[in-house]
Amino acid sequence: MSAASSQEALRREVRDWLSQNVDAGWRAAMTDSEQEAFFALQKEWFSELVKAGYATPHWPEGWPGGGRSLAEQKIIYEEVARADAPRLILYFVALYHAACTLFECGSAEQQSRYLPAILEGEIWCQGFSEPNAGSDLASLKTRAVRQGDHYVITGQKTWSTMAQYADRCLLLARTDKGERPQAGLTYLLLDMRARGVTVRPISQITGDDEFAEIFFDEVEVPVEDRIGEEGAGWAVAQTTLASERGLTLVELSQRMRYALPLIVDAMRRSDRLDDAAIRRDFGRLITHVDAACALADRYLLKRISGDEAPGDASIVKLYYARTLREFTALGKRIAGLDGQYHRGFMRGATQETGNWTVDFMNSYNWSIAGGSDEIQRNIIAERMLGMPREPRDWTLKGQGA
Amino acid sequence: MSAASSQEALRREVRDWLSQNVDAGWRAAMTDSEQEAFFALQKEWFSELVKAGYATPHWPEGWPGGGRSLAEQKIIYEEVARADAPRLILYFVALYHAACTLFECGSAEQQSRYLPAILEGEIWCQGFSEPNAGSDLASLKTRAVRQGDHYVITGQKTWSTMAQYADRCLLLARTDKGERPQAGLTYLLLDMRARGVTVRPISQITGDDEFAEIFFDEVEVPVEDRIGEEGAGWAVAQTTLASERGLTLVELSQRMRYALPLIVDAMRRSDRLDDAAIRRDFGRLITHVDAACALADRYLLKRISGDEAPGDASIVKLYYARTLREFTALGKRIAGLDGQYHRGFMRGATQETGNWTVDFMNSYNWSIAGGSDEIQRNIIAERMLGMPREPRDWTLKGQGA
Amino acid sequence: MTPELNQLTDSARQVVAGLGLGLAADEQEAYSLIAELGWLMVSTPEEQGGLGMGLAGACALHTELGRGLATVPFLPQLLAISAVSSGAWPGQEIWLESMMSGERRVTTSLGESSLTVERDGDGAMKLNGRAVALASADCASHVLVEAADGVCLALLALDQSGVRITARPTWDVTRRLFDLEVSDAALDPQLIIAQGESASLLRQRLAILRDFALAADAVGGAMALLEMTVEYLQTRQQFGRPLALFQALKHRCADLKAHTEAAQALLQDGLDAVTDREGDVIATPEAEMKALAVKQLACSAYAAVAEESLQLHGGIGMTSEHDCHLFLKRALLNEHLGRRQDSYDRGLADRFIAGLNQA
Amino acid sequence: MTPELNQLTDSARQVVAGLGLGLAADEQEAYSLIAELGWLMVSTPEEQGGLGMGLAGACALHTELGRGLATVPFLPQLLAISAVSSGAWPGQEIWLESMMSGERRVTTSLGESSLTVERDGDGAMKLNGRAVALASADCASHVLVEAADGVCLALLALDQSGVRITARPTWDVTRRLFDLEVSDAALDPQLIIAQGESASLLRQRLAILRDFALAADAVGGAMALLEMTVEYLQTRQQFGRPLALFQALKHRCADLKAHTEAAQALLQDGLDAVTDREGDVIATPEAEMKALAVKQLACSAYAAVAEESLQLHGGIGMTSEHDCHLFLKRALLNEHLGRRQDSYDRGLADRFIAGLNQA
Repeated sequence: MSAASSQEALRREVRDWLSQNVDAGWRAAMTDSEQEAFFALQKEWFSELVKAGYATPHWPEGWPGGGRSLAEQKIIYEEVARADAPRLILYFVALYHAACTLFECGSAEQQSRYLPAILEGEIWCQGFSEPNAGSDLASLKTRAVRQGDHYVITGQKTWSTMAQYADRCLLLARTDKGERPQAGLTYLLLDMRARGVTVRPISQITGDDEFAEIFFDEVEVPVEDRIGEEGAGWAVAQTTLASERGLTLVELSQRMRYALPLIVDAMRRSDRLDDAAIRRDFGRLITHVDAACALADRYLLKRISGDEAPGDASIVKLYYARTLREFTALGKRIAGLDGQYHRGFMRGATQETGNWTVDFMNSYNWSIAGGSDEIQRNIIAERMLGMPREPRDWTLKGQGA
Repeated sequence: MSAASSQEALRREVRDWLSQNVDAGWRAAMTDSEQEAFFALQKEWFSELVKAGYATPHWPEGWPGGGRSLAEQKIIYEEVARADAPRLILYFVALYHAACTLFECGSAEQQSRYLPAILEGEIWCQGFSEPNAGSDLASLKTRAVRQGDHYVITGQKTWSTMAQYADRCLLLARTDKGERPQAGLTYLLLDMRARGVTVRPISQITGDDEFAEIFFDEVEVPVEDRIGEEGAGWAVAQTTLASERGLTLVELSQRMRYALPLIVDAMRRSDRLDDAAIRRDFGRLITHVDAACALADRYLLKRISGDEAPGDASIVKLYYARTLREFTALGKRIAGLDGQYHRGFMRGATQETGNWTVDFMNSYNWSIAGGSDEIQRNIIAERMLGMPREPRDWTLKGQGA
Repeated sequence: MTPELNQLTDSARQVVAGLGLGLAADEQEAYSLIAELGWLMVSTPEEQGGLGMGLAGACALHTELGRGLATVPFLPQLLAISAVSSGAWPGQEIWLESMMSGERRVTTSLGESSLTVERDGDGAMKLNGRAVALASADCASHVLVEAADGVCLALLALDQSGVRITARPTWDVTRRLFDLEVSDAALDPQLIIAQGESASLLRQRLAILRDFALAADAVGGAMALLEMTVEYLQTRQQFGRPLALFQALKHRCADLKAHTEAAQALLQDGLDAVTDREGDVIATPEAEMKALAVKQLACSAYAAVAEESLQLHGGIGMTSEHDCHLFLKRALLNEHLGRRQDSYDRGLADRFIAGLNQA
Repeated sequence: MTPELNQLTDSARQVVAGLGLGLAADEQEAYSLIAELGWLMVSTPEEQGGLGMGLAGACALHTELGRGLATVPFLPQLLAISAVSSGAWPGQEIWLESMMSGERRVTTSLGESSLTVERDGDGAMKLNGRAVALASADCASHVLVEAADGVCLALLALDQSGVRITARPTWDVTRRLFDLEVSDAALDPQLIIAQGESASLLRQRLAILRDFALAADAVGGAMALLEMTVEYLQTRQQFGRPLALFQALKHRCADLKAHTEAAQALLQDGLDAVTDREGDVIATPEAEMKALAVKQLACSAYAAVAEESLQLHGGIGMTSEHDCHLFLKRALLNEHLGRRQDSYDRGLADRFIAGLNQA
């Protein structure tokens, strides 16, 4: 069977499976839902995907569900988007960040200790960001001090997705105040139930609490839970961050495309289906969504063929973030006063739910987190266009480095 | 008579006079016209305004037509805009830049030598800008070397409005390479017919040649034609640049308001009078034009009351430039393919002529010349918002200063 | 601005900041306070016992209330007072006095209403339909109703049969809005303020007052938020420098400043254009156009500042711990109060083109 | 891209740059050159004697022609060849061969036409009306006419009685456009390419080809101009530093880069969506929508790059001495070729909504 026809077969297989297994009522069930219901849905959908072998297509050959090519992974994500299946946000860090870091940088023993538990539903969170560090990872301050066969951790992390539910944490901590700030970071796997760990959910402006702060007060981590060498944490963290390889934005831009009818619904509901001005803006949005999909696809194809260039990923993210803003802003505008009334958010949903004010505010997550739009613009200007970088040592008199 | 009622009387008087003296056919006559016709119209309209006493309302008491308050000047400009009279672009530098510099910094002898000639129609140009100086006046390179009772000028100026027709030039030249770059500049009045002066019109992208380059090859200027002390040119130049005191943008934003029906004409001509999308954009433009007028008015009122703050002028210019761009871009969009066909430009006209592609391109003059939009944004951020200035000594290794 | 207006602005700013009219304030106490301060009298002519500061006074106060994210439902009462004080109707004097003192509270729709009036067989007037965006209606005894067909303006008791209010919580927690549903409620002939032509003129004047007040709120909010954001950028360090030193951010702040200043200038300029010598709102087509422009520009400036501020604050702005989102949510709601958002632009163009055709 | 396409792109870039197809080039010589190079055969299927590189080949060439501001009127002839090669009509073989060799030149409208066909008493077909934006019509012997009512597509001799062309110089001096006026011109039955349903499908396919080709021209122009602008900013010093070091300018260039890359990605992605296995354009509603999106995005990206580049070049960009304005004028014209500018956005929305209603 040729690659093309085996891919077509996979697409049909996944599509069939999804059509039988996605509960179309999940959006209604997740609206204004309790945490428990959200938890239950995530767990159930996760275990179904694992059973079907669609949760870990990116894992290596030999692991359950693994060994799929990037092209096949793309097909699975496209079909998941097309079927409007729930997003597995509770397990994302475990399935991608934790697993890929273990595959690429973990020892065989670490892999066999942690990966099977992930398949059984262990929840992970990421401990990279810190207050006041913003997009500047090299300035992290949480400390890990070696004492015998343990590191002792003290400090604070923030913006950790779902940390309040997590069993384990991917932690980046400073073991050394070396000359280059990146050089002194070490990468550890931390048990969230260890003594000295406190989690405080961050209250978001939408009323959601998808993120949390984590406080570490002399938390002990065994040395065998270190990934890579002491001081090599920066490089390991790059592996973590690169782990989803562009698939997320393929999925999300496809989801955005399938969500376009939400705008038409809003037009109908506000009696403006024939408003020429709205139609023109909607047409422009369709084009931008189409282009966001094309950029995400092209990026993944480049990764598949090994042609990725510096800045490519920044273009995809910047364009997606901008288009998502335009999408949600248009919905908000059409909805008018009705869109301003408070409605409960939909847990674990996609970026477009038709709860327009929430969707609009949430769109800022994409232009702020994971390297803000401003950082992406710097990268594009400097690495793609070759414009000069501002010297790092430019500071105002009497201020900082 | 109260100030208010005497101002009302002035307004009526000017309005009556304009209604009898503005030839409504001037726009048609100036379209695709020869230089000579343009020259003739400018001369004739200038002498009529001088005769009526409306050309020099900003001159001091005692000079013909002078002694008007800023509030009265504003009325005259508003009425000129309302009557859609031709703009006196050939005489602008003489009436404002030259005259005000002479009034504020010239000697009594210089005043009596040059001012009466201005009223008789002598044409002046400005010699400030240089190639590669951009918005950075302090980096001027044209040199003036003192030899006995003369300065000898060598160098090049550019972007000099109407220099090819000018009798005299307001010249800023470097007499000293002092430590602070501003310190070594000297201000001279130069006879454009002197030996060694060459003028080359700059061919603009609209086909117009409103600007010219001036080359000086050992041109002699008598020392008595120096304004202020040697090395004091920077301060004198500030006087020149401040001479129109915000009146130009009061006039131009009013003219923009009176030009709004041009957009409606374009809608009608392209059969889109009822296009809801165009109407919405037109409504937004009306608002912005209205705001540009309000900003220009407020700025002049602040000058009248002495309340001008740093950055106020930048806001007016930035907003006007942006609104003019929006105006001309909308016209261009509505005109469609018809707007893309070549049509001859209208000489000495306002910024809005309905020749949309030309109007659109010309709008860039306002965002580039006289301190670009970028410079205005720096000024607003630093002087109004108090954000820090980038240190002047920030350069890349091996480059500059 | 006149010295009186400057003084009003200064004292309002102190009150809003110092005595805490913001989120923390108790709405009832705040209401009593502004009543004591005489703010409810600000626009009423002196000969009717008011301060006679007209629309300009109302806008000065709304600017400061917007700046401080005040929760006090000032505008609905002010609109009702303006209605009650106009023309001559039976209950005018008593109602005006008790409303200006804050004793009687009347709410008013800040959105579009679809109320209609019919006369039944006995000649009694019956009201039917819906109105939206009545602020703090649960604290009012009456609502000012405008029949959409222009037949009349009247006060309607909220406890009357056939009248129902429903709370409609918004994302903007600084306002408490209600829907009004009316089914066959009888209008009290004693409480009819205007009918026919004079009702229609009064409606126009109230719409102008509403649009200017919302614009003033927006200008105040935009100014306060931009200051807050610039201050944040000055403080916050990244890559070893204050964010305020990054030129891309400086230029965006400069654009926001220009937008905000334009809105403020247009608002100030508009005050003259829509008022008579006494500072009272006039109902002309030009005044209506000015109000459309002022509201549109101010609310778009506020939204632009709020949206950019969210981005410029980064992660911290996405948390409820920071005030950024309170401004954002108020800015978004302001865009949707009054007429439908797009109809401001559209209405201006329509009126401009109609004006040309008449000329 | 396939290796063949890459090779085509590389060689085209060399030809355009090296042999000077730009403004300086003589249009006739350039035309002979591209004919010699076989570019006129690029999209024609191999079994008809062409290169069989389909729409992708045409877009690769147009990208390079756009990049080099080429003056050669390639697109009108390519559209006519595409028309001539489709279906089966009497003169097909002879016309196709002589047009692909460049011997016979046929122009085509790049704008909207209002031509109508009527049969007179003898059954002869008479053409009337207007068409616009015929490039270099003075060098062609025939024009491809499409009746707006969908009745037929045909070749019309330009020297025939009742046919008149008028030069319409545009600001974009890299194109020479003409209007066509036709009054009671008889259609030669031997030169009718398609009628009825097949004419209507062919029109759709030609519109898709036209939109993609204009988009490719725009993408090429935008890329070249952005490179030129960045280079200018690298060179030009102000306040002692290269302009390219100012963050506000860097960020604007980054946004333009994103816009341009998006247009290029959508164009590439669209090629698959609008072609069959042989690379030929198909006439489906989805293909038409894709063409609308591709044209709209690419032309808006080009215009955005051109407008910002003018600003970023400062005064020098305002003079005819610099090439900046040539890109700008071509970008502006591209926006207005094809359908009416706004109707791209509008058309997409209309089709999307109609599609939903059918589903």
